[in-house]
Amino acid sequence: MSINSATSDDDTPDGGDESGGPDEVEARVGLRYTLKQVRQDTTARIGTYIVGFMTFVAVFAAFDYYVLDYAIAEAVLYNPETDPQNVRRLLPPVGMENQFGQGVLEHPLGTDHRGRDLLSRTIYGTRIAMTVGFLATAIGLGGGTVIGAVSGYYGGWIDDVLQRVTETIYAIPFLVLVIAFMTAFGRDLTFAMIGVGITAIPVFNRLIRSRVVSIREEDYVEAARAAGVKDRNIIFRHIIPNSFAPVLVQATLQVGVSILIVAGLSFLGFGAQPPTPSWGQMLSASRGYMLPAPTFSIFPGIAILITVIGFNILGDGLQDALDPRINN
Amino acid sequence: MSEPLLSVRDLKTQFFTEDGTVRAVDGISFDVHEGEIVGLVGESGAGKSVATSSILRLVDSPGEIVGGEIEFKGETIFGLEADDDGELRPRDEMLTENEMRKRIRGREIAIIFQDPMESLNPVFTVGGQLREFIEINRDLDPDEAKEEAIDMLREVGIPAPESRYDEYPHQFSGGMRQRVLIAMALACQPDLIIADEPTTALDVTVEGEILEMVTELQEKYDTSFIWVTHDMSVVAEICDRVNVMYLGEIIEQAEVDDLFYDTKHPYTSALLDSMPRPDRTVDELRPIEGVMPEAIDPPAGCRFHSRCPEAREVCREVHPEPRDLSEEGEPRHAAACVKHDAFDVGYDESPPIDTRAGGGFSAGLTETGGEAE
Amino acid sequence: MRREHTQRISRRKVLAGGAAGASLLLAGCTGGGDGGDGGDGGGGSGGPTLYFSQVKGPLDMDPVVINDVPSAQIAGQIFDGLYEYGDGVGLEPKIAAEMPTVEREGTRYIVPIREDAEFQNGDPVTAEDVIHTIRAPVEEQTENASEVDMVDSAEAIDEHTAQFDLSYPYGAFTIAMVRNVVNASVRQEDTETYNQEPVGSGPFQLVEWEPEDYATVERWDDYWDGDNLPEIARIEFDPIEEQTTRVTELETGNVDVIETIPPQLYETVEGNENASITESPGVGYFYLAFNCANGPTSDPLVREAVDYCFSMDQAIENFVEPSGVRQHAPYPSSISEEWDFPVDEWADIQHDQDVEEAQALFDEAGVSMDYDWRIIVPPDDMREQIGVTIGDGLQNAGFDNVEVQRLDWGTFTEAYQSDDGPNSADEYNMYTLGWSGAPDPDTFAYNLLSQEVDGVTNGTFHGYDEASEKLTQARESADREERRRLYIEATTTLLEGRVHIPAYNLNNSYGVRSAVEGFSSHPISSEIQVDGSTVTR
Amino acid sequence: MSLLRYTLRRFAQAIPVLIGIVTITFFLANQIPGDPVEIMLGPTPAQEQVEAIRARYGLDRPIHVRYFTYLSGVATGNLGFSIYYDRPVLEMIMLRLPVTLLLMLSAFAFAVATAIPLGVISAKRRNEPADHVSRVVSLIGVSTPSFWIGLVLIIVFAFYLGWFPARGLVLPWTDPADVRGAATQFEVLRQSAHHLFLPMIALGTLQMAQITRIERSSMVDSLQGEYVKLARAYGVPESTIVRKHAFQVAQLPVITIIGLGLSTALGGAVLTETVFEIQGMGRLIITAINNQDYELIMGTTLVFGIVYVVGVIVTDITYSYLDPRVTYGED
Repeated sequence: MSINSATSDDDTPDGGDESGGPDEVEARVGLRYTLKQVRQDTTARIGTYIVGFMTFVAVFAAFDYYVLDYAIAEAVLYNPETDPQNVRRLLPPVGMENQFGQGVLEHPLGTDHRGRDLLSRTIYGTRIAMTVGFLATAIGLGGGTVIGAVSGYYGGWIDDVLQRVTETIYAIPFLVLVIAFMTAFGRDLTFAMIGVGITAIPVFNRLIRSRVVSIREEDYVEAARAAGVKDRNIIFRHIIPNSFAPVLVQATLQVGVSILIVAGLSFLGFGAQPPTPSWGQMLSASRGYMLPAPTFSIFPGIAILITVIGFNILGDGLQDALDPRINN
Repeated sequence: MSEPLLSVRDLKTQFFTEDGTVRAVDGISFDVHEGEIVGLVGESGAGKSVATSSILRLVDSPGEIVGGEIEFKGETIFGLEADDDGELRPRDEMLTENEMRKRIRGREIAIIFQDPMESLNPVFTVGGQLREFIEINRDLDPDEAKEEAIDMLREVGIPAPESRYDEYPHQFSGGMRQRVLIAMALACQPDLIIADEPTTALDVTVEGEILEMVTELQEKYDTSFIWVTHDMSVVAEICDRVNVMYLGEIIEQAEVDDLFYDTKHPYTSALLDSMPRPDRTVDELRPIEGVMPEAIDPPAGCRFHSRCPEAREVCREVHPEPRDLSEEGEPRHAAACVKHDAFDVGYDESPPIDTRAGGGFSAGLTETGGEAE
Repeated sequence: MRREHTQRISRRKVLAGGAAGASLLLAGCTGGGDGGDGGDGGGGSGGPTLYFSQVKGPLDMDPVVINDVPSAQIAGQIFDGLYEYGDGVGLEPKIAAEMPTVEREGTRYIVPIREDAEFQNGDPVTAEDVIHTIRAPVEEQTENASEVDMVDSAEAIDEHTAQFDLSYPYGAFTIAMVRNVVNASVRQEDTETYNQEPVGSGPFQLVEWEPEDYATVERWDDYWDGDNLPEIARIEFDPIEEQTTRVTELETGNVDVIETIPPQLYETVEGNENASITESPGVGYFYLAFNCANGPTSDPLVREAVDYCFSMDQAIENFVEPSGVRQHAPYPSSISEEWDFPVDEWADIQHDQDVEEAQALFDEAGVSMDYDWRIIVPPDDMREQIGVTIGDGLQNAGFDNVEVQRLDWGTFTEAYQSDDGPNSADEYNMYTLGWSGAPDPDTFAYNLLSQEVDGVTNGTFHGYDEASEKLTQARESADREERRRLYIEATTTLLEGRVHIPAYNLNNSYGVRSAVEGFSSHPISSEIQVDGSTVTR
Repeated sequence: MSLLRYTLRRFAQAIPVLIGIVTITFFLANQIPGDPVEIMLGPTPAQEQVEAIRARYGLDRPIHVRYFTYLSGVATGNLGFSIYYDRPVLEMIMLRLPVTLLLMLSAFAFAVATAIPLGVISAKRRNEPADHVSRVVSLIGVSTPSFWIGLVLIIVFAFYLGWFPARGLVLPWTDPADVRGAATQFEVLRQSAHHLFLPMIALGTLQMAQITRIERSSMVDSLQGEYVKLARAYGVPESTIVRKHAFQVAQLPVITIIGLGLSTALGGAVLTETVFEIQGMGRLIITAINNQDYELIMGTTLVFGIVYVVGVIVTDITYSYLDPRVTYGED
């Protein structure tokens, strides 16, 4: 089943690959070219800053978690997983007041229902969001690339079979699919990640396949084939690098989408388990406290918002930068 | 000679982009008289289409007409004057945007675009689109407009126009669509039709048919045409007078026969050499060397010097304006090349430049690149 | 034996979060002492409507299969019980004419039945109906079977006398007879329809309902017990799962009564001038249980170390009060007081937080600091918080890998539902859970701590054979003094062995609009007694 | 080929996908740990009862036999029996599906109604303040988790301002007698809209943002189209150009994105129903999963798939209706 029989080939969000001959494609595949374009594009730059900042926070949190066992967190902030010594539950952000007390400077964003510092939990939530976002995208990208490339390159029954399977996966609303998948295999974060990754496979598959189909007929691929270059080499040395730009754009956007889905899953109780500080789970826990301590529900949401905005802006910027059609 | 229908004087249209100002049309002047077909010739990017858009004041942002005058039947389509502070502002008699829309566009000056495949709206019927334009520009009610539309479709040679009236553009071939566009232009009964490379996208036989049809209809309706093209053979076939454009400027202006048989500008010669001509046999066609420089930063001196086989050092320095080089009593034949004595800037003494080496512009656009490394 | 439990052992694990420690006390609700000669007939229309917000929607209407509080709350309006609770936990006959006569050393119960009782379809309530009510759960193997499976045989002595012979003298059998009486002939004709369109003998008739959603009942003006006809003409039950929403709906006056006020919202409700809180300590028990069969917690030293890791007192104060109270015994204080259990002694068994002591004990027991602890908790905020507190304690004691997993009821109970105990310690080291029983120690001790219910309702799989044996003896004895001794001995052993660490008991709390008069909470969570209530708008 | 035949053909083409969905859900459900019989009967059932149940549900037969049994059941409209609800799966789904469809439809209606003007204005005033506002709004819209929007809406509009109910849904076709405070069908409708408002926004915002983005870029493209230039050159008023000439062409990608958005929105419905306590398909599948009600899990997943597939077909047909270039021929 195609999404639209009339437009099935260009309904990917970018689709900015029709313009320009192969020489332009060549010019637009390189990392250096990308970086240069990104530097020149304001939105892409802002996106890069946000994503870079979030990545930095995530790396910091991961380092502190894996290597130092929250040593930095405990020295500078509060351990995001355990209670601080003095439990002050549901404090509002500094400067505000609620029935549980007055916000204090040590907890700039206030505390949660266990008296844990919301700032440090939000910061450490970045680690999970980013990890999950990147890995899920990597799974989708890897799976989609292989399936799309093989499918597009060989065509025929291989193409038919693979495309029917991915279409079927695509036909089940992905949150439902991931929930069913996690029920079957496991409800922790790892399976959330794998599940979200699997739902992203059709997206990349479609992208890669349509490019492979168009590039397959290009002279230089024909030439390579005539020269006896192996199919696998043609696919991985020639075709896939030529799809760099749209895939990069899609992957960037997909990271944001994955973060959103995983947050939703955690909110429903599929994913990170307490006391792990994940944004979705924090929001889920905050539901019972919306009345006395509404700010508890606000900050994790804002963190998600900013991170995903970062990836979306970067994706948009990359698309503008790498797609000459839109340039004025 | 009678008062021209359209008079363009020193028209300048520029595009203000992030990379700088693109001087797409840089001071061109020409006239169109009643009943004549005036050619506007040049390579892609010479500014022909911008010039025609300027005439209708339809230059898209970030483009803007920055100077010059356009007069049509005594009305000022465009004209600036300096106010007390020396700032340029539109003259009072310049038509407002609303007047342009209501009185000029379609009604007085119609246009036929280059790409028949894209110019028709894919989601409306051909007849509907034609009828809408007729309704707007001829104040007919829908039924009359429809009748007129069907007549016009028949006129431009579309078989069974009654049934094809309700078909969609994608059901028409390219040539048929171009006929529809021509029908649109003619149906509005304008005094001037601007045909912007209307046959470029068509194959040669269709092109021939269309040109023939246009010639006939032009005689029948006595409409004036500005015929924009890069194809000298088309020019030879239908034009009365020709303006050759290069990089935003008109570099030669002559009656069609004069242009072909008494070519005065090396660029025109190069254009002629690059196309097959029924009147001459040449051993081989010679494409013009190099590509046209970008209008954003045109070369100093003569803009063609970087590709001109006859270029000399002086061409780098002197920027020639077109001058009438015709003999007394003959029709005007202007060219902007310093090799003519009329310019008298020391061309003959000046040492030649090697344009092949100095061309310096990548020719890669048309080549097939290899894979990325 | 009655099996009223918070954690649902079988297919419907519907326990709502928060305070409503679910119970299966399927008692009717009328017959309360005071008030309410109420209605003067007139087709259910004469009188006010009460809007009642449950924490979860009902699933069934057939008392034989009902196994969740919301359903029981509604069924209680439609049906009359054989015996019912009064204002407190004392029992009163309803369909029964008087309390049962016990013969043959506590193994034969003879129940006289009122002659004027009538079902809503006009059928008289007979001994056959009563016997079917008691026997059907076992005959049909419903989840409630174990509550009445001590009945060996039943006989209708006459139209209005039922006789039950038990396999052993079961001390709490009268409580087991707190069951809503079903119409045997109608029900047996089509049991599935009966669950949708029940025929009861209670003061209200079911008008319409959707599973897990709303239910509307209307007063049956021809109620056979006309003296106790409620003034309220109609009750609309609507589930609101989200605590905050429930409280907001009360504040805005969209509902008259809400069930279960969570601790953090007490102040909000109390601060509302149009509403107040009514609450009673429930007949419940919430606890931390250890996997005594596998993993490090099979060692009593480790269990004691865990006890040292955290402060249960602190946790209860933070996360349970004022919705509930600290409880040191596996019995609610009402039972402890009635039976004069040595609660203070039991309280002393538990340790205060002492991380160093904990570390020393872990060390002695040889638990690796890399051990992956796994604490499973049900989908309920309070119990999750207790679990997380223990997790924090373990982390403070130096363990890095502690996972607290909030599971849904199905997954949760499955973790220990197998005949030979948890397959390994991977399933869980500890879990937090609750139990809501009936006013007899057996309903707690046997169900939670006997080895006979290993893998059914007891997930500890402890090895205290003697203590377990004593619980069985106590269950099968009619001698109250002996039972008391057995319970004290067994409980002390098991608490010292830290099979459980008792945690808290909840109040059954209701937020009530001031427009509602005469509504009060009941210790049994499925009891909603409206016969003395009215609404003035 | 007529539109009808085209429609039929599209449905026929969807059959393999539906079989695929059944297959995937069947094997996923079979993968779920735990013994359904045990869940049904409790941990210590009598042996004969276990066997009876196994036989009744066919669990004693090998997996491929069960698969084909289930498949043929689905083909005849038998989705099995929900253990948790004690009712046929289909009955539960029929009870809940209208709720979810109503929610989805209103969310899309909201999304389209706000996104199209926003996108058009944005494209028309490209790089002007209105465009920036609309782009920022849509950027935030695509970046915000729908359930969080729901929570924030509840906190602000239900708890603090008290303007809208925080939960539940009233179906507009409910009998007024069953709706509190409604005497006429119109009042039921009003209550329905009142209840629907917040969830509609929570669920619709993402779609709104996505459609706005597409609408904008599509309109920008369309406004640069040759046919727009042509219309301008023939003196067609600018407002007509925007409303008619450019607009109609620009809607084609929008329809595609609506089709694609269905999948996100169906997932979002699960979250929205959770946040607003709406008893729809989303809650049903979560309940089914939490209670390991296998046939209900399979049934709801399948119906989610069907809704999506039907939605896509409807958008395809709409597309082909609006775009005369799409022929109904084979391929």
